Amino acid sequence: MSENIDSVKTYTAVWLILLALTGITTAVAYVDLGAFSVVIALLIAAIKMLLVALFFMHMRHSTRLTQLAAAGAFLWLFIMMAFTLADVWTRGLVGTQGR
Amino acid sequence: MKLPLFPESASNFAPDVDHLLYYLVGVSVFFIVLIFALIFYFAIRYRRRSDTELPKPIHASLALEIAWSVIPFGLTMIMFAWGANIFFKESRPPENAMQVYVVAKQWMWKLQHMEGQREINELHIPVGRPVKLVMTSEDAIHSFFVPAFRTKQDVVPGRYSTTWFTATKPGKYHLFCAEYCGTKHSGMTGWIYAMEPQDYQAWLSGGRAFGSLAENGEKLFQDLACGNCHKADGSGRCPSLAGLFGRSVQLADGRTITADEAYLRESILRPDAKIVAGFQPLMPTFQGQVTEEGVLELIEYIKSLAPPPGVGGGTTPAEINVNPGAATPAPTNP
Amino acid sequence: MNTAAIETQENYLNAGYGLKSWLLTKDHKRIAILYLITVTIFFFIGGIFASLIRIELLTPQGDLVSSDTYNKLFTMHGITMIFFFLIPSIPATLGNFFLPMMIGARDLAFPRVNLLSWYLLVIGGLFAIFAMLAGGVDTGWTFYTPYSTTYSNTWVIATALGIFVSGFSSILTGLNFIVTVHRMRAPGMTWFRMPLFVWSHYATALIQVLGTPVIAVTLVLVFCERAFHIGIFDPALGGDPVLFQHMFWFYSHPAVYIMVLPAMGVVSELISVYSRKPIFGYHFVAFSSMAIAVVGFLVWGHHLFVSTQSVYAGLVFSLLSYFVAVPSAVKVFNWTATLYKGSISFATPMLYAFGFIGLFTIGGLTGLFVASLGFDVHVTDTYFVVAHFHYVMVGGTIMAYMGGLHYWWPKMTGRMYPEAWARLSAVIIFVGFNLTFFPQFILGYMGMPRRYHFYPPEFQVLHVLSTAGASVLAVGYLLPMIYLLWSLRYGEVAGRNPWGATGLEWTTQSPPPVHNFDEIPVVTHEAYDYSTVVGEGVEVG
Amino acid sequence: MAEQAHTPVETLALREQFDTAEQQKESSTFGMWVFLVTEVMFFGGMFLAYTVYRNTYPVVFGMASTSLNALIGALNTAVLLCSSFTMVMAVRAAQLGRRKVLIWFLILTLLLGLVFLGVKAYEWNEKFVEHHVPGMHFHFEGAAEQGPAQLFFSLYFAMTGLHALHMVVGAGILSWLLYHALRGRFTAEYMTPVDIAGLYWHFVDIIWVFLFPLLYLIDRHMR
Repeated sequence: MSENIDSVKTYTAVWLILLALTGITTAVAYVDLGAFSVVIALLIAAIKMLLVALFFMHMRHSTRLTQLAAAGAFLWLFIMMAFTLADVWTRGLVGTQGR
Repeated sequence: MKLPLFPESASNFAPDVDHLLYYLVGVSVFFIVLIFALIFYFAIRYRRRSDTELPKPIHASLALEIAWSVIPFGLTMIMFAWGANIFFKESRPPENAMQVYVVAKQWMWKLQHMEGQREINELHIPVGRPVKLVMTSEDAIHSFFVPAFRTKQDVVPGRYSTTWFTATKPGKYHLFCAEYCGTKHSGMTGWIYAMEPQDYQAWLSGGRAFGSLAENGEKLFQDLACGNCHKADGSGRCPSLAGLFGRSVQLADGRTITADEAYLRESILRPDAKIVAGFQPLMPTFQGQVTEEGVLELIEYIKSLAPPPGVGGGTTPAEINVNPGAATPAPTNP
Repeated sequence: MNTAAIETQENYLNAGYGLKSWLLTKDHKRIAILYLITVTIFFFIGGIFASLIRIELLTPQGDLVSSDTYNKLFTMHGITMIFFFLIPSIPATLGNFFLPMMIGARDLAFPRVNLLSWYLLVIGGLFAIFAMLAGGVDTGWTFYTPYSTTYSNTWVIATALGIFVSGFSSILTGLNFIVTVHRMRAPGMTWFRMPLFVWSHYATALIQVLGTPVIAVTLVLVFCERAFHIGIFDPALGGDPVLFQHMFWFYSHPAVYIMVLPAMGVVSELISVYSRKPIFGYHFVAFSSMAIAVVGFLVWGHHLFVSTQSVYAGLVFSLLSYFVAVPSAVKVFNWTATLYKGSISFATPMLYAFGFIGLFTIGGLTGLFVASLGFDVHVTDTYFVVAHFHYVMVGGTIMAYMGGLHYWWPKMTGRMYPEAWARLSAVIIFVGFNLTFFPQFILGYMGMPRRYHFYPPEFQVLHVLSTAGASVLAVGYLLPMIYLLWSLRYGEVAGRNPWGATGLEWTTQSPPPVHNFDEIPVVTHEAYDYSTVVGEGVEVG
Repeated sequence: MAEQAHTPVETLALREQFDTAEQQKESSTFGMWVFLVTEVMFFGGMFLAYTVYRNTYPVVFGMASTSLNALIGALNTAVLLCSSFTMVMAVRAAQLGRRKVLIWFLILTLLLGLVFLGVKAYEWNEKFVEHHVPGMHFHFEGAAEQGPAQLFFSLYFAMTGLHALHMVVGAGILSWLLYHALRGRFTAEYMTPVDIAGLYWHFVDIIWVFLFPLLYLIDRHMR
């Protein structure tokens, strides 16, 4: 499996980027971006997640199956959130309370 | 002993649901008979005659697979649309419906008429007139279920839920709690008395009157000294409540909401949830000081307050910042 | 093939006799037997609760037990049957035993994890039994808040812990199955040569892995709220009890498919073997399992139509619920078509398979009733729903479980069961089941709410019918207990392949050796190719 | 069973249900990933509750969130990311069969994990002092609306608590690895336990990467 071993340089670069992104997300939180604050925060978190998964968890080198499993987890999380919020966000829209 | 096998049909919804039942049963019986008959026929016709018998495999036919996927799917879409149609009807009470408040608690139903009649585990209603129930619970979740009317609605603590029906046949019908709520869940039952309109009028006038809901609410309003701040002319530290109900209200955080029962209830129990633009969050909470019934009386009183003189019905009073352009739908319940 | 002396052959049963050789075993077959014993115990515990419920409901007054006791009875009946019997039943016993054998593996991918998951079920079960003995729990198996968190005075925490722990048993079983199917197939065992039993267990495992963690975390939150009085779902603090219902049913609706998909897998095997034909539309049946597993996750809100869920969400959930009907219908039609021009045997397992198709058809079709918004408003939380899900779970899952147990009994034990007694009890179960649960459809439409201890007298006649059916059903479940145990000693010696079946599990001796196969088989045929085992020149038995 | 012919190194670690070391390694790694899928759904339930309540009570959630110390949160995030880095370096050392390097990076990872837990304990203690622990004595000065504020802190404790529990389990696994690494059990051919422990550790890190902005950074700019 030696072909899958990344260099120390790669790992260090990823590590430094991760630290930088932590700094950025903290700093950006103090800037008024309205509704975009959440979007930016989650976007940075997602980038960090991808960096950790792709490099530290070797997902770049793993099988399609493993990648599919990881994608499946997030698809299911999305399903759970989307359908529950579909209820929460449309309550009362017909103009009747509790409907 | 009498053996009834079908519930009485006594509301505007009952025939709708029954007709849907006939369709569902018809489709089901067709498929059940088909499957059972095929299994019986094949099993006997092709029974094993020798131990070394080896039938030829038969390969699937795409046309057949598509046919028996699509045709049943079409039949189920009718079920969906039909059921959805009834459900929409059940979700939209007519404007002219007579309103009754329901407070459920372990293990009784408390019902209050606008005119002030209070009932426990009994509800008298006139035939032929839509009745809208606005319900809440003081403890666990309950469910208001009248089989003869084919209606059911959960009654959830912390929010209002609504259901409605028009009784079509005078009589005495079961009221059940259908959501399990503890020890005496099966005892949380009652009766709905559907009466001819003239009988209902007689019952109303003959019954014990406690004063109308709005009158009781006014008394409560004075007892709690709400008027010290909520002055009718708008000179108090808090917004005037005159003509508030049904109007849109501009909030401090920029949202605009419609003042419905849920908003009024929330503002009494959790006053800081939604602050009216231009006012300070001064009001103390009345959680624990006012019962759910008291809240309903206060709401009725607020509803009865006419807009202040000089301001046309439903137009903008000075105290409350109304943004007519940004009328958004009612907020989600907490 | 030597069918005479099974005692002298080395097999998984005589590989060791001490208690330790069982309790520390890593052999999937022994673990399956441990599961079999465990779930049978839970089945009879749940059955006792069921009997008491039915006896109580003979009279409308509620005069046998108090209301508190009755509420505990139906709660503990539901919890025992669902979490400790139905969910582990087929996957953890028949699946554990035969899934590795069917794909030609020596064991599951993680045998120690497999043993761990049995221990988790036992520990979870002990928590639940402790709660029952200490005074019981009365929330209903659904644990709806705020009743379960604030108002119930019973052993909610111990029970929730029990379900939490046993949930990890289910997760680990599913994880093991997924990895095993992906990584442990024998040479030549391609995906489309796998028996449908394996397909349906694979689909089940996906649900176990994706759904079960959500009920686990939901119960953790209920636990926190009850133990520390912090608000998560508490309406007094602005919490949302309907959010609990979403999280609960996100798992608990797919859980229905954890119970019924393996049953469908069993029935696919039975129908094929006893009509000696490949399953008609193999690919459609295989994919329908996957479709049910996926679409089954999109419909949970149909349990919430009257819960103050929004009308629009209800609309979407109702529509999607009908999408599950299609793959279910595809299965039923394909099974029926398999019989056409087959060679149909009336062995006991086939009787159970017929029973399954019939009862599952009724259960599935009444599912269409309750998925319809306007109709569900009337029948939800009534006996109509009770009848519906018993048709699916008892009429479906338990019928298939009994069928599978008889079908594989010779392989598991090396002995045949007594055929006449077995057919008799299959018929008794079918009759008793229908008598018990069909009247409940009528009761439900008439408006009899579920979980009622006492009820208006006009419902009594139907309740009496139902109780009468339950007594017949009880006899039907007790009989196999007796004759299956009897057969362990006195049953006819079975031989490798008494049914002329094609699965790899039938190519090895009965009972199988410790590592299943003397050498790992190489698969060269499609599934259900009966020309390899039956007909001229092929030795049977 | 050992009947099959294997190279001596493989026989040491190859379990009887597998044919090759390759098959065993792939199975273990894939098994870990499937387990992480269940973990996503496990935390997902709480993320769902958080999303629904934050959507319902945006203002109070913003106020309650601001009372957390964002600087400590950010530093702790950095600590955890550093531990992820040392963990991946440990895995790399194992892949290359460098025992000493492996041991040192495992020790570093463990230490960083313990630092994270220590800081977390300090933060929780602060909450006790400030009466921000949900329950009888809960009081949040900022908002008169105590209910939803308490919801925020209930979720805060549930989420960070379960995350910390995962860290404790992770620390246990690291100690186990360390014990076996010291005994020289891992080689370049057999290092699957280090590999899958790494997957777990990184996953716990990822959960925190989402918890940090969602719990600490809401509406900072408003106050």
